[in-house]
Amino acid sequence: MSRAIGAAHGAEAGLTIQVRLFASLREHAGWDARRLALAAGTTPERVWRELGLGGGAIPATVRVAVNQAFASPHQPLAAGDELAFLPPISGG
Amino acid sequence: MSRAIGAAHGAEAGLTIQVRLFASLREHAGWDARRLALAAGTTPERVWRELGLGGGAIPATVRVAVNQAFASPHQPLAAGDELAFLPPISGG
Amino acid sequence: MAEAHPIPVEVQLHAGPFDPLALLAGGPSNTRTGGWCGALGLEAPAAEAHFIGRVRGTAATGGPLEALELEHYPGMTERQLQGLAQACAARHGVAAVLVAHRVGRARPGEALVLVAVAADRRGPAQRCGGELLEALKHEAPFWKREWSGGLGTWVEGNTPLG
Amino acid sequence: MAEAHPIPVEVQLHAGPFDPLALLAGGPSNTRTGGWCGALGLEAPAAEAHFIGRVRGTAATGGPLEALELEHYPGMTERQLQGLAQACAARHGVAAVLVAHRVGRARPGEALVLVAVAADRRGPAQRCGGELLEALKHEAPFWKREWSGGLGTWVEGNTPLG
Repeated sequence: MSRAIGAAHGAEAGLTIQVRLFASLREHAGWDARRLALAAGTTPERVWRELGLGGGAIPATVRVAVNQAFASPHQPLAAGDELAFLPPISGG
Repeated sequence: MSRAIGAAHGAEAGLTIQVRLFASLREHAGWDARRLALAAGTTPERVWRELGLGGGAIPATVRVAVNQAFASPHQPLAAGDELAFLPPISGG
Repeated sequence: MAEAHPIPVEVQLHAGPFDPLALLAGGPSNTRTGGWCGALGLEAPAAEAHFIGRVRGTAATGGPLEALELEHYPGMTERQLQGLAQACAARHGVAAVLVAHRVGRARPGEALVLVAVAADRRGPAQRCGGELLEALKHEAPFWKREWSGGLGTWVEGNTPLG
Repeated sequence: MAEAHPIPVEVQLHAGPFDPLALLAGGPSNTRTGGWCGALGLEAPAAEAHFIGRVRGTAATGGPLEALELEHYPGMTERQLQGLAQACAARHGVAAVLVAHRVGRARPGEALVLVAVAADRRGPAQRCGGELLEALKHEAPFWKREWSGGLGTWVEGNTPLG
């Protein structure tokens, strides 16, 4: 029905967020950062689905960060948020 | 009856050993090394008693080394052995 | 449980090769003699534990590794490393922590990570170092891609502790 | 269980102050770039764990420590350190071990002990280092005497792991 995501320039002011992808997710999607305009109450889980990032829901191995801190996929996003999807970490 | 320990120069050839003391044991005894002539079959435990190193038997905190390896206080000594009594270790 | 004084924690990301021993010695520009601890205001700790991880010569496929590419999330990676190190330092009551991590394209044999912990006792120094190393492997956003035979493969997960 | 190749183990006793980082770097006379591992024939191990212990500034009595005197059993101490390091290295399957220990009269802040372990995995490197440190504290003949207020007191037993 109501699409949660619109082009940033076409949506209501104040609900624009930034989406970032890293590593294998970035390469599969073919982009690393996008500005999006959202309906109020949109969650990372919904953004993932609407952007067609793969597999329907967020895979269990992918973690969500909001404003550079780990966050729940079900936390409503706020205007200006930086949302990132992180594939499995392999540091150290 | 038979003393296990004699002066090194007065005993049968071939049963002379070296005794060494370290750290607090050395200071309490007032010497660090002695050559001793022993009766065959003498053990570190017996040497400790005969030398009057304190407390009758070897205290539980004191360890015995023969030829620079930890050894039993009840192991018979052989000619040429280097016997050492080691107070509690505190390295590192 | 509250820490009256914040525990000094230094986090560094290096875009090029770094020398772990030079960092431990306090860096080339450090004129003090206290090494990395001295630079954090702490002289000659009674106990110090270090861990250095380096790039292996072999890829997961078994072929020779040409390079290991390390991607990170600028900003979040530094914040996570700081937070993990602070929490681990406070949990173990240690005196200071240094974490250095490589990013970018690294060659076999080059240092990937250095974790150094100073403390008053050997147990906390060793345990904090070990725990922080595990924590950063799972909680700090880094991604490795192995280059072997001209092909790049993203590493999903970490080398087992072994 | 048998080791086809003996594991390189270097044991050093130092009668004067030593610099742990200089030893890790391979020593002043080492012209190789592989550090202490390179000197033992091993280049750039994937995992390396170090521990450095230093003389505290306070005696067990709580008073300021003037010096720590370290007595050892020449010959047996070196043999025990070698044996303990070899056994620990074989048990954990590590690649190389370096142990340096101070003897004689040491001042607060000076290094007492360095244990370094190189391995293919972080777990064995860390566990071998930790176990070897505990082993040498209990099984290598060293005796400490604390000098404080002009009086020397033999230390009976070790600092708790903490």
